Amino acid sequence: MPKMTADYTVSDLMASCIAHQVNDGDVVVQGIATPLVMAAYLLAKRTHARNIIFASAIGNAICSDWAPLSLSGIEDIWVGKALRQLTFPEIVCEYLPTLKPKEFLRPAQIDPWGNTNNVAIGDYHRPRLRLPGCGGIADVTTYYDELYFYVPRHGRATFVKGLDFKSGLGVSPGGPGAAAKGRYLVSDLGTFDFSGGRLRLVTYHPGVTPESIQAKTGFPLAIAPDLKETPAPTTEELRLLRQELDPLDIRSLECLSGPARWARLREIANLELS
Amino acid sequence: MPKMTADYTVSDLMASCIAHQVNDGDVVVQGIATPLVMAAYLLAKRTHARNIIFASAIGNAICSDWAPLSLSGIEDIWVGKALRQLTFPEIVCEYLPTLKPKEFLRPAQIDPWGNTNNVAIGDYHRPRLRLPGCGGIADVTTYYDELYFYVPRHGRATFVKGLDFKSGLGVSPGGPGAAAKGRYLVSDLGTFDFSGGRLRLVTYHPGVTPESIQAKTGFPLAIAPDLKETPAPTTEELRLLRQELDPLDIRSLECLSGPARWARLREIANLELS
Amino acid sequence: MSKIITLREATLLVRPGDILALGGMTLYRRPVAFVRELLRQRVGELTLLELTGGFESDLLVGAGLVRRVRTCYFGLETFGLAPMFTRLASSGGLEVVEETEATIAFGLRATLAGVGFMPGQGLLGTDILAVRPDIELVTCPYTRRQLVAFPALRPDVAVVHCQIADRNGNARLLGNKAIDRDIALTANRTVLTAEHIVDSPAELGGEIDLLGARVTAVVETPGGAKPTSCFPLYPLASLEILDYVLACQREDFASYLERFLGSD
Amino acid sequence: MSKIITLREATLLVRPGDILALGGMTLYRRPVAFVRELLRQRVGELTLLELTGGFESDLLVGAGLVRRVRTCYFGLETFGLAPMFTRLASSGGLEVVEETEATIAFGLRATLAGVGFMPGQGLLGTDILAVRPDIELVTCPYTRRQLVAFPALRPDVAVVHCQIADRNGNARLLGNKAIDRDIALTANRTVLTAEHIVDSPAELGGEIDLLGARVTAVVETPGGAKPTSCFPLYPLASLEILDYVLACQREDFASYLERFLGSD
Repeated sequence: MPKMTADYTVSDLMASCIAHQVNDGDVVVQGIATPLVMAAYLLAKRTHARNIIFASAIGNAICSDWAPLSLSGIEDIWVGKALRQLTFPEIVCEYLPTLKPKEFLRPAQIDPWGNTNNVAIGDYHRPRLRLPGCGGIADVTTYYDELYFYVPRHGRATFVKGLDFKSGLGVSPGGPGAAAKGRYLVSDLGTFDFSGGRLRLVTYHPGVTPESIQAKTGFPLAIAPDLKETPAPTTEELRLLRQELDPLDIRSLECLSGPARWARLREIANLELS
Repeated sequence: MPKMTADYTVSDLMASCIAHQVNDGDVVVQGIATPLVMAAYLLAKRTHARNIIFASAIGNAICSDWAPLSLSGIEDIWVGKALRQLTFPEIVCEYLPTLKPKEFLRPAQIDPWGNTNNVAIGDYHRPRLRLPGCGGIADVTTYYDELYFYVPRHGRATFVKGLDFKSGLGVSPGGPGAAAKGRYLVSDLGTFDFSGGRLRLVTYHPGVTPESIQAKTGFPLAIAPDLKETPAPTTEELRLLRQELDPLDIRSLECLSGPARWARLREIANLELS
Repeated sequence: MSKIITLREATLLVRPGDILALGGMTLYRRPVAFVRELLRQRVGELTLLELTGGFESDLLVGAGLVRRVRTCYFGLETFGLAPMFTRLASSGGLEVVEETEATIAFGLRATLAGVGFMPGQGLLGTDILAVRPDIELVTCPYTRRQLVAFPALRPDVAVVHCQIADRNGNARLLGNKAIDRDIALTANRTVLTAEHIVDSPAELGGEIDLLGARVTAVVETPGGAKPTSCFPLYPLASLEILDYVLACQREDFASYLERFLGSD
Repeated sequence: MSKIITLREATLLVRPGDILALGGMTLYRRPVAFVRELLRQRVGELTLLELTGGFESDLLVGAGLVRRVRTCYFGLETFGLAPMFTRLASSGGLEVVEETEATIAFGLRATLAGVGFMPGQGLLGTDILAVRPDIELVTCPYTRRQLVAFPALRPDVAVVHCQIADRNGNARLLGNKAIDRDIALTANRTVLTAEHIVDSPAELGGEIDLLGARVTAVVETPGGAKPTSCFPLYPLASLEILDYVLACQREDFASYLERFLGSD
C-alpha cells in the first residue's frame, strides 16, 4: 500500500474512483467479499447516482435502498432492504443476461488484455495455490458489454504476462469476448483503461510514481499521453464514507493481508458485538 | 345429457367420479374453464384426500386451502388462498415437469387411443371451427405419467375414429407418448379406462345403456368384462357439493350448451352480484 | 425518475406491425384501458403475443387491428369461445401461430438468457410441429434424446396492468403473475398501467414483481382492467362479458365496439 | 402428514457416495447442525454440491468425508480462503469439478425441465471448458451460434436450513434464496432443518419457498445454522469464523473439529 500524502486512505481513494465510474440509473452488481466496491456503490448513490439499483450476490436480491456496511450483518442491507429477493438461478439465467449490469471484479491474476484468473495459481491439476473459484466471472465476461476491475494490492503476482488459468475473458480480439470492453481498472497505485485493447495507465495516485507502478507490473504498461495524478476524494465523499456509509472502515480490509488483516477483522467483529 | 333416475344431476355424478380418482397427497392441476373438475377436487379434499395440493392455471398458484366455486370471483380461491404464486414460466418450465401432477383434460375430439384435439375442427388452415387452442396439452401429454379425461357432453362429435388435428398425445405405442397412460375417462354417460391401450367402457351411468353409449361414440368401444352401473354419489358428497363447495352449481355449466347455458350464466352472474 | 405519461402518449409507443405482448390472462388483469385507447388510435397490423387471449384481445381482433396471434388459448373461458377470434380464425382472416404453454414460456426464457432457443419436453408426436415449420428439433448431446428447440420470443412492446406501481415503474402484481415479468423484461419497450401510483418503492407495500429499470412508461388508470378483474380490487364483470358475447351473436360487434370506445 | 424426524434419523438419508447438496450460501443459513451430526456419523465419499462452499463445507472436507466438490466458489468471503479446502485442493487430495454460477443454475434448471441440458452463454474462450471435458457445446438451430450445453445436475440428497416450516415441509426462506428451491425440487431426498416448525401452512406467515410435496423429512433445529447467519434471527458469528481460520493456521483442525462435535 502506497503512502498517502493527504488525509485519506488508499481505500477511500479507490472507493471514490469506483464511485465515479457509476452513472445515475445504472444497475450495479456486487460480488462476493467485495466491501470496497459496496462502499463505492453507496458513495455513488449518496452523491451523483441516486437512482442506481443494486444487485447482490450475497442477498440474491435487487435493492434501491441502502444500509451501512457490516461484517456480521451483511444481510441487513441486501435482504432487509430488498425490492425483491430472487432465486440464484433467476439471477444467473435471466436477470444478468438481460440487464447486463455493471460489476467490479477483483482478479487474482490479470493479463495485459484484461483476461483474468480466480481459479488456481500454478498448474491447475496440482496448483501452488487453489483459489476459491471464479463464481460467475467465466459466464458474465462472455456477454457483459463493459468490464470493470479493481486490484487492492497492486503487484507482479497479480499483473502477469500470462495467466496460469483463464477464468474470465478480457478484450482479446477474435475470441467470443471480443465485444467485451474492459474499460477501467483501479488499483491501489493508479487508474487504467484498455485503450487499444491493452492495459494503459491513465492516472497515478498521489505519492506514487508511474515508474514504481511499472516496476510492480509484470508486463510493459502503455501510458496515456495525458497521464496525470488521480484526483483526491472530496471532503464530502470522505465524510460520507467515514460517518455514514462505512464507519467501521470495512472497505479497508481488502487492502490488508496477513496478521494485520486478521487483527483488523477481530477488531471489527468485536466492535459489532458491542 | 341423460336423465338421472335419482336425486342428483349428471354433473354431481361426474364430480363424484373425478373425485374418486384423486388420491390423498396428490398434486392436482386445474386447467382453464373447468369448474366441474374444480368442484371434484374440492370434493376430494373435503372427503378422502385432505392433503392434496392444487395447482391452478388461472391463479398461477399452488394452494392447499380452498374456497367455494365462483364465476366472477374465481381468483378468491386461486390467489387469495395461495401457498405461493408462481410465474407461468416457472409452472411450465419447472413445476409441471418435476411434479408430473394429475390433471383432467377436456378434449374437443378424442380418438380410441386417447389422442386429443383442442385446436381446430376440419382442415387446420381453413377450419370449420377454430377452437381456443390446446394450452399446454401438447406439452404435458408427452411426459405426464398418467392422463385423465372428462367429457361433459358425450357424442360422436367428440369421440371420433380419426382426429382432425392431434394436439394431445394418447397411449399410442411407439410414439414419444408411449409411456403416457391415459388411464381414465369420465363422460356424462359412463366411465372408461384404456386397458389394452384402447378406450374401454367400465361403468354406465344410471339410466344409460351401454348400447346408447356405443351409439353416441364414433368408433367401436371395448367393454370391460365386469361392466356395471356407476355408483351414485353419496348423500354426504351431494351435501358438500350443494351446500359448501359449489352452492351456485357452477359445475353444471359444462354440461349445458346454447341458450340454456347463456341463461344459466346470466342467472349465476346476477346471483353473485346480489 | 418519473416515467409517468398519459394513456394517449403511451399508445404512441406501439407502432403498426409491432409484436404487442399483453399482460394478465384471458379475463384477469388485462390492460383494457390501454387497449381502448389503442382502438381509438387504430394502430394496426399487430402481432398479439399473450399467454391466453381474452376479452380485449377479441376486441382488437374484431376491429381488424391484428394480423397475427401468438397464444396457446384464445377464448372467454366459462363464457365460451371468443366470438371475433373464432370467426376470423375460422374464415382465414387471421393468422394463428399455434403456441403452447411451453413455446411461450421457454421462448421468453431463451430471450432472457440471451440465447436463440431453450430445449424442453413437449410437442413431439403431435400435429403442432407440422403447423409450426419454424420450430426445429435439437439432440441432447448427453442423452441423445430428441428435444424441441423452443425458439426465442421477444415482444416489441409489452403492456401490463398492475395494482400498484411507483413513478419509476417498480410494480407489484397481486393477482396471477402470468408471463408479465417475462414480457416486461424482454420487450424493447414496456408500458405499465396502474390502478395506483406511489412516489417510492417503499410505499409499494411488498416485494416488486416488475423492475422499474426495464419499464419505459407508467400510466395511472384506475379501473383500467374493467370489465376484466383486478384482484383483489374488483372481480370479473361477468355480465359485461356476457353482453359482449351476445352482441356478437347478434352480429352486433360494430355497435358494441362503438359503445365501448365511447365509455371510459 | 407429519414428516418430523430426529436429526440422527435425517442423516441416515445420506448414504456414502451421495451427491449431497447443501442450502444457503458460504456463511449464510447453512445447515450446520445437520452437518455436525453427519460428521459424527462419518458418512463419507460424498460429492458436495453447493452454490458456494463455506464454513461447514470446509469442516466436511477437513474431516475427509468429501471426495469431490462441485461449487463455483469455496471460501470464507471476507474471512479469506477456506483453509481445509485450500490445503486439500492444492495438494491433490480433493477432486474439484470446476463449476460456475451458470453450470449450477442451468444444470438444475435442465433437471427441473426434465431434459439433459440447458443452453446458455458463458465459458467459451475460458479455460473452464478445458478442465470440464464432460461439458459439450451445442449449436443453436436458429442463429447457428455455438453455445454451452450445461449438463443437467441432480442431487441425491438436498439439505436446507430454513427459518420456518410446517410439519409437511412447506417452508419459507427469509434470507437469501440461493439455489435451495431448485435443489429441494430436484433431489431424490430432501431434508429440511428448521428454526421453528408450525402445524399448518397458514401459520407460516407468508408465501412458501419450498413445497412440502417434495420434502422427505423435517427436523426442528433451533440455532441450527450457527455460527453462520440465519437472517433475521441471528447474524453471522464473525469471531467464531475467525477462530476456525486461526485454528487451522495453527495446524489445529483436529482439535477444532473435536470441540465442534462436542458442542450442540
